Amino acid sequence: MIWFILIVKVLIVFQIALGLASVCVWVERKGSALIQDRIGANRAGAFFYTDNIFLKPVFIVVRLLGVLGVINTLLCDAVKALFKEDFVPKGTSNFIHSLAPFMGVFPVFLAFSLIPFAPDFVIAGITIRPQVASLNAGVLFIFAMASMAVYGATIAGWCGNNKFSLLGGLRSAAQMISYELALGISLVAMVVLYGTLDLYDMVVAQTKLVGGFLPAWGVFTQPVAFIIFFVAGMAETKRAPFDLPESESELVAGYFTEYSGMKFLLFWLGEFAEIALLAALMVLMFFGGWDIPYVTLPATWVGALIGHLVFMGKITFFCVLQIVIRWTLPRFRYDQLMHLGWKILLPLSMANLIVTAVLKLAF
Amino acid sequence: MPLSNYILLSAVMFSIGAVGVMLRRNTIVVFMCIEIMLNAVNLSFVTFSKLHNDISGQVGVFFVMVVAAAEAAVGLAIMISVFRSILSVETTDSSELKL
Amino acid sequence: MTELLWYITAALAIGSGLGVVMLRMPLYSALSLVLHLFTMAAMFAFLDAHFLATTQIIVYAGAIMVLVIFVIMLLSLEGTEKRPSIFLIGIAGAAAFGLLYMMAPAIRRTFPMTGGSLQGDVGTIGKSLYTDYIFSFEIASLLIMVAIVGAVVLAKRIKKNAT
Amino acid sequence: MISELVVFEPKLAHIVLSPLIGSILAFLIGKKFKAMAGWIASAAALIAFAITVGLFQKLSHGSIFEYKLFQWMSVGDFAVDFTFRFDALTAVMCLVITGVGSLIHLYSISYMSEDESKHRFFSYLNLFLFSMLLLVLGGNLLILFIGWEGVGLCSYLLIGFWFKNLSYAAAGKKAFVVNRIGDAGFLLAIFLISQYFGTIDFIALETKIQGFTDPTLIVPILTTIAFCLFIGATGKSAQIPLFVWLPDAMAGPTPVSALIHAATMVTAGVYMMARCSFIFDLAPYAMSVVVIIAALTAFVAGTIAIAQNDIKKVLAYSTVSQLGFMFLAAGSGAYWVAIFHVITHAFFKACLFLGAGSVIHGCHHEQDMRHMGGLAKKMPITFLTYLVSTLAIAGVAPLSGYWSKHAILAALEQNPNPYLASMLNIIVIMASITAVITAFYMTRSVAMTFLGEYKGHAHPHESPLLMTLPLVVLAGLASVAGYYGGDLAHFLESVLPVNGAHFHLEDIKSALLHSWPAFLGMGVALIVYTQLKELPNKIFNMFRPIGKLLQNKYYLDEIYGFVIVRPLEGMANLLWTKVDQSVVDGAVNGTAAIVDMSGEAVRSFQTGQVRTYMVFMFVGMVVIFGLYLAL
Repeated sequence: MIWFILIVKVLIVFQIALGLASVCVWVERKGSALIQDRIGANRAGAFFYTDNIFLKPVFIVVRLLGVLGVINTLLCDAVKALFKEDFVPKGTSNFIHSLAPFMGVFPVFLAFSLIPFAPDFVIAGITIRPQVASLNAGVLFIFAMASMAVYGATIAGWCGNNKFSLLGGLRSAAQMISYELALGISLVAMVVLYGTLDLYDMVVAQTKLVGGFLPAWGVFTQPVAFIIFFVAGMAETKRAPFDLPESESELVAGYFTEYSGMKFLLFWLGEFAEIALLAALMVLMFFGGWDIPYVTLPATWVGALIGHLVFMGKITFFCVLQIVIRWTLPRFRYDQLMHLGWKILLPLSMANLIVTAVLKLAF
Repeated sequence: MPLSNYILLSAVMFSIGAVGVMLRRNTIVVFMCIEIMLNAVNLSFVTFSKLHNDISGQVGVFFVMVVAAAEAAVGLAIMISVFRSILSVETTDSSELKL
Repeated sequence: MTELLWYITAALAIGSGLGVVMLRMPLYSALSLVLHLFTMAAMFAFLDAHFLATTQIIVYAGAIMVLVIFVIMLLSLEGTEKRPSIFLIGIAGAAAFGLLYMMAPAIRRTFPMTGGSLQGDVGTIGKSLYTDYIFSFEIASLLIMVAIVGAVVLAKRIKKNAT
Repeated sequence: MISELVVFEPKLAHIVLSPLIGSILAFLIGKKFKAMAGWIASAAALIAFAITVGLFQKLSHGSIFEYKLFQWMSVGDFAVDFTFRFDALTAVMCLVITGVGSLIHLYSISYMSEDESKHRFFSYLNLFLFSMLLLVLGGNLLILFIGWEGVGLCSYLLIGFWFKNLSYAAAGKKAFVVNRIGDAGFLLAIFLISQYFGTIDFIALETKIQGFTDPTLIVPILTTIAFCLFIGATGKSAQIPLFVWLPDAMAGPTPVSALIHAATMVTAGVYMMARCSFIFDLAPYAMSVVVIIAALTAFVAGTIAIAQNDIKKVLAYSTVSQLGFMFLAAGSGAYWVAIFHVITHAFFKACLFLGAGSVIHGCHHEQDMRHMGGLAKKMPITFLTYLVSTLAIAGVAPLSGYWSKHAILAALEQNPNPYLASMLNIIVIMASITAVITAFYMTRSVAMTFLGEYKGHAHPHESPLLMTLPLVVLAGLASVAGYYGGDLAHFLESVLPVNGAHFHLEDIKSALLHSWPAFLGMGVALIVYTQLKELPNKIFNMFRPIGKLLQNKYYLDEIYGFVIVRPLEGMANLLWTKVDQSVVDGAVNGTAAIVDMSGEAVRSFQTGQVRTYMVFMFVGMVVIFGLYLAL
């Protein structure tokens, strides 16, 4: 029974990660088109026609999906990537070359196992906590996994066996290490505030009200930490405006210049999984997780389902927000990037931590 | 799992690290072998901490990690500056202070 | 089940440790070391030292090893190292073997037992760190500070013709 | 005299810390903002004074405040705590130190206003206060010794404050070296005490010594200890034979002379004797030596003072002479009288020195009295305060000096010491003559400085308010302090044996009658130095040898140079050329040669290869480990 529940949990978490990633892919393609005033992907399936009476209902759905570009982005691209030639540059071993995308994606998915995705509920007399693994190191583990994600990009850059790739790899290593500090310290402030490392307990702590009217969401109690976390997290995902490791105009495609096919797609997947992870963490720590202000969810599966939907809604919002930012802001210059990370975010996060600790002691 | 196994593993790791330090020429690899030795000691620390039911051993490991971090920062900086002057990080190449 | 996992982890630890020593390319050595550090983290987890296991990954694998790989890539080191002489291998091997030979019976004699119920979670370590070891902790922070300054001074290129 | 009431009082640490922090701040802040240094230091001194006053008022009769900071060291049974103790004696000393100290700090702000390195001066001054307070607050001999050395250091730093003048720097060095001789004696005493009694805490020591059923058994040891302690006291408090440094110490800025070399540091010896009274009381032989030395010092210094022309030198020898008086009282067992004189002396001598400083300031750094004169009109406040203090030190009846000096003579006459019985009369007469001489030379200085016509070339002017205010306060204290002698005796009863002279206030008529020595000395001096101006030179020419002798301070510096310094130099030379260059250097060079040879032999191990070193290290480790397991 325990094993069954665990497997179900793992499947649900996988659905969250992959599902969000694919939604993100679609939004990226279609949303960018919207932002840039183009039409975007709308060909595959758009002219699908059948006379078969049984397939008639499917026909409408397929055409709709085709026009919206869903088939293009999710099906055709995947199939195309699968059948593409896997190219390994001269002078590097196939093993390391394949290891890089794996190391980029693996820690992110592992981190999802710590994400609670709904409130506790009781079914058939068993209390279930919708979280795959409940470590007492909690957030620290996620942080550890985030720090592991550096390897993917770095090794990939080395495997390219050319200068652009190497520069991209070095840039990504430097950038991720730099922003990890601010990220970690803003996280510590949250840990200090909630007095726990466990994400579930953090969400529970946010279901209260401050002063009787304001929800005790992290974004209200720790606005500075939220901003730092958001910015540093964006930098960790290596996307615009922090996309220096892969900046097309300077480094061809940065660290994954020499990747194609499924390995390339894996990097992409990892990137979107990271976006989803960041969104999930932000929702859990700063936006009350599944909490709806002024409403108490029942501890049944219905309540859990509602909570889960609320949670997913919030996450989706932040995923879309990140994509909108990515298509709106121009890229940083390298010195600006380092300046922001070391001279603004890091001192700010330290000051925030000290203030938080003092206030925590005072009250 | 008997704790002696951990100590045995620690001893093996320590020996491997020491052999690496003795045999390798590349400073960075030597540095990594030292990290293996430190880790072996860390493992025995944690094991003794478990054995005596005393948290001090784990605190010791924490400090070893701090020292290792400091060592990495300074050590790698030294390697970079050595590389700049003699274009090599092999220990056999930097023996100019020999009489 | 746990026992089997333990033996697999131990084998991986020894294998990856040997890999660090024996692989010729520094980058491969470094990757092997990353794996080794992971197995060590797993060992800590087996010993209920969860906080240390996480810290091991964050500090060692997440920071130190990234730095090492960064430097390896920056200096673009290749596996051009010569093999050590048989004589040296002999001495080193004999010394290592001697050490193990002397230690093994001592280990067997001293620890045929299992440990207590100590849980190395954040609270326990934190309490010990901020009460009994507060002075060492502060000194450690000072050490890191000195190391940072030292690293900057060492690695900074001194501009020629600077006024 | 051991009190039962020991009260825990952490504020004691604040008294000491305030000047220490003040010292650091005065240096750090004063370096940038010169004007701030004086005010910071003065504030620190005033804070210490305020805390002391507060504690003084809380100190009920017979109780002791105590604060143990930490255990300093513990070797076997011997343990030293860092303890501050505040009893009646300490309270009185602390009040004098911080009170007079604060006034002198305020004075210095104005006096030193034009100096380049004010921050250094005020930092040292506060450091001195810190050391002095440590000295009097220390609960055992070792802490007292820290303070003892600390004040010595500050004295050295401040005497040589204008170190660019080489002779000033030499004066500082001389003070330091001469003090070292005394300190050696003091250290020996501490060693002896810890050796024989196993404790150096005052209360524990007193209990232990009084616990002996037959005190005669330990009298030889106590006599030795008392001698050693007194040698320490002769160094710090400038008694024969170690007084030669104090006149030279006048090289320092005048406020320093007032604070360190008149009011506080030089009385440390007296305080130490009073603090160790339980030792001295059981060593009558040592006490007799103390009295004889003190009488000689008082006389010799007084006679030298007659022939000095430097205003500060006169005051310096006067200080030495007055210190002799204090030791006369202490040596007679009348410790409270000695402390009484310490207090009155602190007031009037500080006032005199500050007055002298005011004069020097007014005359643009002219110190020679022959180039002064007639300053009474130009510097009325300085003149009046100087006059009051002169009357006080001379021993004119209602002023403080009379009462303390009178009490000393009374104590001396009743000295019960069997070793002194035969020469007590001579000593009393000597003391009385010294009193007359005191009045004489002090009046001489007044006459030469303030009366007659101005003979200098500068344009003297009255000093600013910040300098005259402390003068007025101190002069006021110097005139009334004598009336509190009875209260002081009563107050100190809990700590010190109040035997010897009991203080009684005489009616004014008999008091004036009893101050005839003062009137005698003053009268003669006034006549000689205002009316018969040719007389001094005539007398000088008539008794040329004696005059020369006095003017050259009995040739003591030369005698010391001939008897001590020259032989020492010769011996050092001999040791240097013969022993050091052949034997010691030979051994050192031989060692180096051996190391060199063995180094040549072992050099082949140094391959320059880190990994070979590593192999050596690891193999060695394995071998040692194996030996450890095998054995």
